[in-house]
Amino acid sequence: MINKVVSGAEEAIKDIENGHTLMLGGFGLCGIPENCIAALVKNGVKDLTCISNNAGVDDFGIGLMLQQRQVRKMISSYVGENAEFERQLLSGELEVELIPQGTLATRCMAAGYGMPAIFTPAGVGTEVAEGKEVRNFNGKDYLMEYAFEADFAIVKAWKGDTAGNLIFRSTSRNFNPVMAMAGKVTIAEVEELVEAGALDPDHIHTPGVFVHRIFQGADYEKRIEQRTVRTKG
Amino acid sequence: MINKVVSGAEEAIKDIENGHTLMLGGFGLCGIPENCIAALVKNGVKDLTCISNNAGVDDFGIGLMLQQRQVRKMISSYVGENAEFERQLLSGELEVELIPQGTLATRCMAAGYGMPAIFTPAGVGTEVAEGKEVRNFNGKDYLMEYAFEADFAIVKAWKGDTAGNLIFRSTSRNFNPVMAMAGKVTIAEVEELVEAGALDPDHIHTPGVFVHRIFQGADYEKRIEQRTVRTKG
Amino acid sequence: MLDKNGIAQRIAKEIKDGFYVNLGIGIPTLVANYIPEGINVVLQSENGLLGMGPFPFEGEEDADLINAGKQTITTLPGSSIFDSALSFGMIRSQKIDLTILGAMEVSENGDIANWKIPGKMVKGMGGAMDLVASAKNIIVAMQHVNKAGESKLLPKCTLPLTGVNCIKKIVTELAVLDVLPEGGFRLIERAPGVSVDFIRQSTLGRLIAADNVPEMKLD
Amino acid sequence: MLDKNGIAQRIAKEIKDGFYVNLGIGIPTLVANYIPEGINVVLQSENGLLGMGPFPFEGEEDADLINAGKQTITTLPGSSIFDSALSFGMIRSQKIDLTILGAMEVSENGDIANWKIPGKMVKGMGGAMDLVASAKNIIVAMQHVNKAGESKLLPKCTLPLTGVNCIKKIVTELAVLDVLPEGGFRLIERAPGVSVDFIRQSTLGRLIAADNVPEMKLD
Repeated sequence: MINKVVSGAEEAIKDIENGHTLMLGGFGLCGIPENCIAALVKNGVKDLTCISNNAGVDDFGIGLMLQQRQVRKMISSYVGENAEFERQLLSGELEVELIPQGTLATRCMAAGYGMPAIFTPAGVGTEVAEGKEVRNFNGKDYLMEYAFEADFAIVKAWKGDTAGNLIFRSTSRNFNPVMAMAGKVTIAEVEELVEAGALDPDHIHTPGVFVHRIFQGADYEKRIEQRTVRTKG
Repeated sequence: MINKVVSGAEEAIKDIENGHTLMLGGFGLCGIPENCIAALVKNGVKDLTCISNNAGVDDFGIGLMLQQRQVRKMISSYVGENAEFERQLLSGELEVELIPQGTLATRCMAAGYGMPAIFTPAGVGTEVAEGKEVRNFNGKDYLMEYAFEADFAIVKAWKGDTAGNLIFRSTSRNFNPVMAMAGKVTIAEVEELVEAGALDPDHIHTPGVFVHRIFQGADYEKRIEQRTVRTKG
Repeated sequence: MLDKNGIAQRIAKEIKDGFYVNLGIGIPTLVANYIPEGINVVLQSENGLLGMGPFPFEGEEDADLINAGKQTITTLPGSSIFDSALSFGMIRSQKIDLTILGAMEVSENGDIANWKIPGKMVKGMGGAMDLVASAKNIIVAMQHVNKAGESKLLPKCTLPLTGVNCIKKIVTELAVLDVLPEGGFRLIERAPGVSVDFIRQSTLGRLIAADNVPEMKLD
Repeated sequence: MLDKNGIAQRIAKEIKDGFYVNLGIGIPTLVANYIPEGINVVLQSENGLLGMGPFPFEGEEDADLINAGKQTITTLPGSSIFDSALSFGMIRSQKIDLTILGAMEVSENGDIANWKIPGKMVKGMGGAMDLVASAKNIIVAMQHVNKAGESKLLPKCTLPLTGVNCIKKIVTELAVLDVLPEGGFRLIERAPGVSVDFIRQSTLGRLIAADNVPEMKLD
């Protein structure tokens, strides 16, 4: 079996350079690669284009990279509540491209499936369609959207093995599997790294062939963005 | 939870009519819906178009339906060793459309993902490309291939629950999950049917929303087409 | 006139046994509280979950288990988890029977605007464009008029569109309306105590009303 | 002159540490027996498996675990199972480093024919068209001449094509040849005891050979 293990986040991200395009898994703050984000903040790489469904909050997730002004452009479906993001956007320091959530997910998937473009009805007749090819199939209009590629895809899984196979836990799966397939180099951080053979092959969500580097992360905060509860009784 | 359970194969297939298009899961004889095939043979429905990677062998799998001359057209990637198939094909009783295996799988997937067409390089410059739109992306030619739809998709899973969720075992997964997503009506037969809640949501390969009818099959033969072994020592 | 819960309650009556339903943020989320007894419904959350349950009890929150509004939630027996691409795949392939979402404006030909106000910070469309473009059945939950008293049911939307020609039914604090295939809002029901005239005054788009429009029953 | 195992053995030398490899039916399957010690390689089976192991011991066959040739097999530690769409997805996105497959004919511009003989019962292309259209690196394992003694390395294929412009390397019982980007077969190595002249006589397509073509070493 091919061994994909690296020592940690610093080694995993060490060849990410200024100007690179990164995909970062997660939905809101759920399932984000906390260790790699911390290493990127420490390492200080700049002018990044980040493809991520959201942009974190002011003091967590991609928000930490925004604070350090490491991001030149965000490609997201929803940039949420983030004062520093708003400030940089309004001042022109940050560029943002908003695209529908399903289009974002499917464009990542398309790269992993070797499909150069896909058709989706999302955005037909709206400003999202501007400059895009519209094509009618069976009486319905679709936009042609291109596959997303990234220099690096950075994902977070629950368990992984030394061969790079990944298993996600609950809705922290979200964008992680499709981004894992779309990176020229894919980095996976996992809560628990096990030996090849310890995971049931039928349970694996992302086959190791898509993952180039894997390490066991530490100190996951797993911050909750909207803590919503009901009372007993 | 929405209950998808039917009494058995006969009930599951009872509204399949002459002339319908069926998708049948399986690769070779591995992971084929044995119970539904038996019920179709018994029920005698005719003039079927069958989308299935293979056509079974003379006395098992789709071969049993061919023996009864229930199939008008096969859409497959490889029709294997099947004397009756060959006889019907040469006599003109049976029509066959051969398409690349990846194209077959991806056209099923496209239907499940609501994508009317996909692009694949498979078949460019060959007779498979005849009459198809060729499109160049980044210097490489691709064929545009349309999503497959079927009146009924019939799949076989290892475990399933009353809500229609499916888990496949080992390489018997093959075409089953993508076909399960592509049927106007999807029928799943499973080796073990459990209550909703008994399966780990993270382990489910096919979410129940795609499955319309489910039942626990009986007497699986699981015939092996190429028994290949090594000797100990 | 209905409050938010009343709108949610009225919409809940549109949900049928065996439906897979996607509920947007805001009033649509409240609909879950009014799903009739004895009706089996599965809620989808487009980040990647079918079978969404209620909020967790305090202390039982799981950071890995959230809905599309980023709220901590639970799963019900029979639930399944999948990635976001498959989630929007099932939306595009119309496996979801009903989508309920909010709107800033709806036009008489079924266009909807709900994601962007020029001059204001734009947060993004999230999954709304995918949902409205793909859903076979969409109900909009919205206020009939904005805070300035201006109608939000218009001949033509003034805000940037989320989707075109896709809305079929609207429930507001004043009325239930169908959007006709040929264009126009057909008044189906009046909220308790609200007159057809009042609804007409509150509707800038073309309103089609029969002589006897029934008052809605929330029972 | 090499036998089938010799061809497989020579091809195995092209496999590098860390490669994901797809082996076709026939001679390519034999390559697995010659993968050098100490080299970590993962075999893909396009029905939906990475990490294919050897055939099972007698009595340990599992009907649910087969390869693309429908043979009973085993899995190695670190293997993964997936559906056929994802399997061809990773083939199309070039995650598989090397594809080895057989051929009936190869042309000097890298076209390959290996699925159909007019007038004979056609069984289908299986996954071959996907593999040749997508693979970044394909090695063809084939006999240099057919049973009638006619060359299978041609200026132009006569049989229906499987793929165009895709073959970069060929290993036969006589030689190792590269297909040049500008067209033509460049002779890289001779099989033990086989002369350049003999190879030239057996090659109908344009053969480019240096003065000193080394004899291959199988060690």
